[in-house]
Amino acid sequence: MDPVKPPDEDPPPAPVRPAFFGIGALALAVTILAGMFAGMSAFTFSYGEGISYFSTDPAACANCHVMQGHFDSWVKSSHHTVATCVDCHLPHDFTGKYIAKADNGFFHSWAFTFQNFHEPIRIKPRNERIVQLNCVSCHTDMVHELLPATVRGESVSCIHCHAQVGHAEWRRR
Amino acid sequence: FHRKTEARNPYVIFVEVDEDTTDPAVWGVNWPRQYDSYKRTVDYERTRYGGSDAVPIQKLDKDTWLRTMWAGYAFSIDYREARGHAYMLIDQEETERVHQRPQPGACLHCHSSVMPAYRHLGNGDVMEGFKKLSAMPWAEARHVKDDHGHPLINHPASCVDCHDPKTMALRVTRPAFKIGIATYKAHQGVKDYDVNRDATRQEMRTFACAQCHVEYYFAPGTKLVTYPWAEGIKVEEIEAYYDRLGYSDWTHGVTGGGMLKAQHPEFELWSQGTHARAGVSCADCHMPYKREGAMKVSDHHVRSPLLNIARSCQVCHNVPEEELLARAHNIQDKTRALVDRSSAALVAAIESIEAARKTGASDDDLVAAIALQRRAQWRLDFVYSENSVGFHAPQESARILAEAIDFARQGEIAARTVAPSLDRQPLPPPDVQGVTPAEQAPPSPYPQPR
Amino acid sequence: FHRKTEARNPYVIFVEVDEDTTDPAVWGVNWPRQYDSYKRTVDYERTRYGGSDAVPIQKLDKDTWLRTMWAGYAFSIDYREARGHAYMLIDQEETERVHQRPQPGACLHCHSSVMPAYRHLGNGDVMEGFKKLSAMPWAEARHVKDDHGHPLINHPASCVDCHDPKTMALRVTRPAFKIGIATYKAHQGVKDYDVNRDATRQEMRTFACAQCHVEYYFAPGTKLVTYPWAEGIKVEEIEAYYDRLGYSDWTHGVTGGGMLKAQHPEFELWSQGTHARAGVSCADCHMPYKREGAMKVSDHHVRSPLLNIARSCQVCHNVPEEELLARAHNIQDKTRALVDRSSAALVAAIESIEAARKTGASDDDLVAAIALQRRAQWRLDFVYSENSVGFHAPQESARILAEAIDFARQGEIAARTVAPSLDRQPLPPPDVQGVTPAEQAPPSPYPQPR
Ligand code: HEC
Ligand code: HEC
Ligand code: HEC
Ligand code: HEC
Ligand code: HEC
Ligand code: HEC
Ligand code: HEC
Ligand code: HEC
Ligand code: HEC
Ligand code: HEC
Ligand code: HEC
Ligand code: HEC
Ligand code: HEC
Ligand code: HEC
Ligand SMILES: [Ca+2]
Ligand SMILES: [Ca+2]
Repeated sequence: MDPVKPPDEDPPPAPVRPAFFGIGALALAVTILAGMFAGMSAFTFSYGEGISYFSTDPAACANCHVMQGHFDSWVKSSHHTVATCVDCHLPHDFTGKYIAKADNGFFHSWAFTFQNFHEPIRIKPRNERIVQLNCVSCHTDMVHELLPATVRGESVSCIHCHAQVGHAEWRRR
Repeated sequence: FHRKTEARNPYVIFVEVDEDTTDPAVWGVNWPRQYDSYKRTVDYERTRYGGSDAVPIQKLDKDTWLRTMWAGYAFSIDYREARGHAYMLIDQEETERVHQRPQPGACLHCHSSVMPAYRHLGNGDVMEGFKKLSAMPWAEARHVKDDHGHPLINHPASCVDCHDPKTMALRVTRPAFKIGIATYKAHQGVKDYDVNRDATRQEMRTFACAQCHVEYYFAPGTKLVTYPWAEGIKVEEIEAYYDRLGYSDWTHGVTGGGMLKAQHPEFELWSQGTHARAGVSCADCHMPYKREGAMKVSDHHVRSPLLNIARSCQVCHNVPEEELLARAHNIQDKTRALVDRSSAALVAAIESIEAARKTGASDDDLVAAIALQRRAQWRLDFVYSENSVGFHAPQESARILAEAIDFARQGEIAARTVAPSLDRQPLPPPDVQGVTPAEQAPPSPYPQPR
Repeated sequence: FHRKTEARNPYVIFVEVDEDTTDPAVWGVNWPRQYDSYKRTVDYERTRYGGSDAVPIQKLDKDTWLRTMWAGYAFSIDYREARGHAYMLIDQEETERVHQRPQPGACLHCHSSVMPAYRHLGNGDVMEGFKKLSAMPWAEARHVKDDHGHPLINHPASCVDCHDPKTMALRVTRPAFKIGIATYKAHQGVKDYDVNRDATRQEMRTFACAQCHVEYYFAPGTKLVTYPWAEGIKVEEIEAYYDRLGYSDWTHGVTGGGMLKAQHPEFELWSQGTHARAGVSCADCHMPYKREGAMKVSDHHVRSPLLNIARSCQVCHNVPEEELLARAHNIQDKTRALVDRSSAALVAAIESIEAARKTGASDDDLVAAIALQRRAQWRLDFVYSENSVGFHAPQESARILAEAIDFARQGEIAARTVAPSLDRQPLPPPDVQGVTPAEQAPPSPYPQPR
């Protein structure tokens, strides 16, 4: 085992590829949304009040019982008065937000319907990057000096140390 | 959609700094917060096993068996507790190891802001200069001057040794580390590793320290500072490397065996622990962030994390400070008890070899016993000279000491087998070879420790 | 905060269960989920060092030095890998230790749903019945009957042994544990400790297992199952307790020394580890919650957590499964290497004592050597007989083995000092005292392991 492996085997945040990624994801999202409302996951999406994906109310996320623990731990966290689920888990810019909502809304409904997801739930690398960017976006002033000097430079991972800010007594990494 | 990779705006630069700016005060104009904490490495405060004192404790008096373990070697003259970075240059100047034994310029690699000297001697080529300075006698190297007669070595490790003056990014400057880590990576199958190009930012938060906090030896002849990692960085891998070279640091003053000296293998031991596996870096614990106004900065007051548990440990471990301290002490107490056990075993082995010799055993008869002494001594030294008293890798430290005990006791048995009539008797004070007896040595620069 | 089991998982009672309902199938009607997983303890699947096989491996064949370590004791006849709870009664019935040696009813304390038998024999008084059954010969105890001639011992540990049939709350039933833990608490200054009254729910999630997964001995004469915790539960505290009593489990078949046998000290070793400090209980790892629909139930398929890393470990450690497995293996590999090293040292000590005796050394001459054998054997046995291969407390396991090595090698030296002309020679196969030689033993109930 490499003793000095990075804590995360993920590549650093990719350099921005706005046009390609944006269109690709949008197209995907449209297809997904279409399939979703037409297909079998429509049941779950409405049962789980999938529409809650377009809400900022944290209780909406907890419509799914698998999200209950995450909700409970958020309630006990330092951030429950200052940040809701979407503040951390969805991109802060407008389009990004709705694409991610469609993306995650689809996958959560899918996973919930078929109950074939890995438990305990582990945040996916792409969603972890969203969280990281959201920490930085609220706390830029505080962490200004820690930010990379160049656009390509890596950030230190905030949750390497602050794993519990959003979910108290949460798992360590 | 847009995922902005945030980058910080350039700092406000009041004075220019460049590769030759070794004076931290100049950098301090631009980065006063970091500089202020950096200066505090002059402070002292003890912990149960670490931290530091106003006057560095003489370890040879605290652990008298060290004189037997290192008999015949410079370390048996003077070996003290380390203290803050501010003292690294002066402490090297003042040690009896430098006063009483000839030392090479190689020593300066880790005790000073040495890069301008390397560049100067190598006419711009760091490797060249590194070779030249390493081979010089210490006193000459310490006072090497530029073309205008200005001394080139003036400061302990300073900003420029860890930071790129253009971007402030972390970097590695020490040639021995660059070569060492590339050799180690090559051993793992990674070709052509360039640490400043290939390491992640989190890795750099360890490598910046591993430039110096590692085991080393001076290559025979050239005196080039070398990190013995060509076969790996575990204790037995380093030993295998030395064995293959046929290398010894010194000839033991009592038994005449060729021995290995371990020095501060913090990086190597850390690498075998759970924290390393979890990606926790040296800087995470030894340079925790601290809040200064609306800003947070890395605490450049590098020191024992046990003096700052709230910031060093509690961000990750959501438990009370006393409990974290108790966990650390629990680990250290156990390690220390095993160090005591190992040293008793090693001293018994050395005494037995000496006694066997007195009953007429020849060098040939004692080959096996002495080989076992070497194994035991290397392992005990590795844990003892590592400065966390086992904390950086608790199970690994205990494992290494268990092996030390086994080899030492087997050495004792081997000596007794050669000289069967041997009874265990107290050995007369070791007849230390090649080291000035204490009473003839010049007074130490420090007052006698309590 | 306090979550009520009942509140979380409301259940409907279809059949009444009471203190005499030892048949888990009856409980299973009310709690089918728990019962389904409980039944799965018949399954087998190996891990690198644990888990279980269709046919329990004969450890004496895998680690042949065990026969020397335990020479003269029942464990040198038959000692196998443990397996799931479903087998606990049958495995006790089938072991050669019971077939070839007389054993008391005390054995049933941890291998069966025994409480009704205790109550019956004691006319309602558990302590009385516990005393009576413990002292009976095993075969008689195993088949003790109620007034209607129905056998009272019919099942392995079952629901009623851990749960209060009225409330389903966790509880401790085993008298030896109740007394043992109260004695230990008294030693710590806590008077009059009643585990079912005073323990927290989180503690109960450990104590339910510590009823059985602990070191024990049978009090001489009465055969009462006793947990030796009056001076603490660390390895040297238990040893001190036995030393003070002058207790030995058996007389060593080769050296004639009085030795101690350690059995499954999971609770004791766990208590010295970081997980215990952090309040992580046995059930957290060995009975993790699993989600069934909207319900969370404790997985009653008690087994190696390495077969279920996602639920057993990832709930706390947010790292990939492979990495967690690697961390566990890393700990176990190191422990195992030290076990090998310790056993070599112990065998050498035993051989040397035997050889010294052959050169004419008397019992008196060998007192020191044999005392050291006892210390070494106890420590090696403690780690070896503990079933996590060091995982429950990595540093502590290594520390204990380091001591085992030191004592064993010192024992060897002591024997050689007595018989100075001793050379190390391979010992003839130990002349095992009081144990039927293997070739005369009846065939084992299991096919020969590979
Ligand atoms: C202040 C930021 C923040 C808020 C607010 C927040 N989270 Fe999280 N969440 C995180 C972080 C950080 C992680 C990753 C934790 C880790 O990997 O250790 C995470 C992880 C998760 C995960 C994946 C589980 C895991 O451990 O990887 C889920 C599911 C989740 N959050 C749901 C929610 C829900 C539902 C809410 C609102 C009730 C919420 N989060 C509010 C920061 C937040
Ligand atoms: C339809 C039920 C449902 C709802 C509503 C729901 N989730 Fe989830 N969520 C799931 C399931 C199922 C998973 C596991 C998916 C997997 O691991 O593949 C999950 C996983 C996650 C993860 C971690 C996995 C990842 O892909 O990174 C996050 C973060 C998360 N949810 C946040 C939220 C937030 C924020 C909301 C509300 C805005 C929300 N969830 C609402 C069912 C739901
Ligand atoms: C929606 C904005 C927002 C987001 C997103 C956010 N924070 Fe915060 N955070 C705040 C505010 C507001 C406070 C409290 C204000 C203060 O005291 O400075 C705070 C407080 C904190 C604190 C101090 C309190 C504590 O828990 O120790 C830390 C550390 C912190 N945030 C880290 C993070 C990290 C790490 C993330 C990403 C996982 C994050 N924040 C995401 C707004 C945010
Ligand atoms: C998880 C936290 C942690 C990490 C990571 C860590 N250390 Fe330490 N270190 C400690 C603790 C705790 C001590 C014991 C301090 C004491 O005894 O006062 C220590 C001791 C030391 C000491 C001796 C300090 C003294 O006061 O005597 C040095 C030098 C050191 N570490 C260097 C390093 C280096 C170099 C690295 C990286 C290779 C590293 N440490 C990684 C926590 C850590
Ligand atoms: C250029 C070499 C060099 C670098 C780079 C370096 N150190 Fe040191 N360090 C030393 C020397 C030399 C000393 C001993 C100073 C003395 O005792 O005079 C020392 C002392 C220390 C001490 C105090 C030891 C004690 O016993 O009190 C700690 C803690 C420490 N270093 C940690 C670190 C950490 C963490 C890093 C990286 C952030 C680091 N060092 C980088 C050379 C270095
Ligand atoms: C590979 C880097 C490195 C080299 C080369 C090196 N040192 Fe050090 N030295 C350190 C570090 C790190 C410490 C602090 C940790 C410790 O004391 O173990 C230290 C501590 C010291 C100390 C204070 C503690 C003590 O040992 O009494 C002295 C004096 C010292 N070194 C002298 C020397 C001399 C003389 C040489 C050359 C023979 C030398 N050093 C070469 C890294 C180095
Ligand atoms: C290596 C550990 C580490 C990492 C990585 C880290 N922090 Fe921190 N952070 C700390 C520590 C320690 C403090 C406490 C400083 C203090 O109390 O003086 C802190 C403090 C903070 C605070 C202020 C808390 C307060 O008291 O108001 C915020 C906000 C914060 N961090 C956000 C972040 C963000 C955002 C990131 C990622 C860019 C990050 N941190 C990365 C260790 C870390
Ligand atoms: C022994 C190595 C070392 C020395 C010497 C050193 N630094 Fe640092 N410095 C670090 C590390 C490690 C970090 C954290 C960098 C990261 O996480 O990317 C850091 C971070 C910084 C940062 C970025 C903001 C922050 O606080 O994290 C600044 C600015 C800085 N140092 C200035 C200085 C100045 C000025 C000096 C000299 C007075 C100096 N450093 C000396 C190791 C060092
Ligand atoms: C950046 C995060 C981080 C910091 C800082 C940190 N730890 Fe840890 N620590 C961990 C992780 C991760 C583990 C591995 C176990 C786990 O996954 O929880 C761990 C494990 C441990 C363990 C058990 C493993 C072992 O090696 O014995 C102890 C004890 C411990 N830490 C104490 C400390 C102390 C004391 C400090 C401060 C000097 C500290 N830690 C600083 C993250 C951290
Ligand atoms: C932090 C997790 C954890 C805790 C807490 C824990 N264990 Fe374990 N246990 C393990 C692991 C991992 C193993 C090794 C399994 C293997 O080798 O397959 C193990 C092994 C065992 C084994 C042998 C299993 C086998 O398959 O051979 C037994 C019996 C056991 N533990 C009982 C206990 C008891 C009793 C307690 C409480 C006193 C306890 N454990 C606490 C993780 C834990
Ligand atoms: C009534 C006594 C008793 C209780 C209570 C008990 N055990 Fe056991 N356990 C045993 C016995 C006896 C065996 C061996 C069965 C066999 O091999 O036939 C065993 C076997 C095991 C094994 C399998 C070992 C292997 O090598 O495969 C594990 C794991 C285990 N127990 C863990 C636990 C845990 C965790 C608890 C508490 C939740 C617990 N036990 C409660 C007596 C008990
Ligand atoms: C204090 C509780 C306790 C007592 C009393 C006890 N056992 Fe066990 N026994 C266990 C546990 C727990 C295990 C599983 C762990 C292990 O194998 O180490 C076990 C495992 C076994 C096994 C399977 C593994 C092996 O050793 O071959 C046999 C057979 C066995 N016991 C027989 C006996 C006999 C015979 C007695 C009486 C002399 C007895 N037990 C007394 C708790 C106990
Ligand atoms: C070796 C001990 C042991 C045995 C035997 C046992 N259990 Fe449990 N059981 C536990 C533990 C530990 C818990 C967790 C309790 C807690 O956290 O309070 C538990 C919890 C439960 C719960 C509460 C819900 C849950 O799943 O956490 C029920 C219901 C239950 N067990 C039923 C049974 C039934 C039915 C049987 C027999 C088929 C049985 N148990 C046998 C140890 C045991
Ligand atoms: C209920 C929570 C919990 C569970 C379940 C758990 N751990 Fe831990 N683990 C911890 C805590 C807490 C620590 C102590 C360090 C810290 O504070 O992070 C720790 C420390 C460790 C360490 C370092 C300390 C040591 O003893 O070496 C390892 C390795 C580890 N865990 C592996 C595992 C594995 C493998 C499993 C599953 C078999 C597991 N853990 C299950 C909470 C848990
Ligand atoms: Ca060396
Ligand atoms: Ca016993």
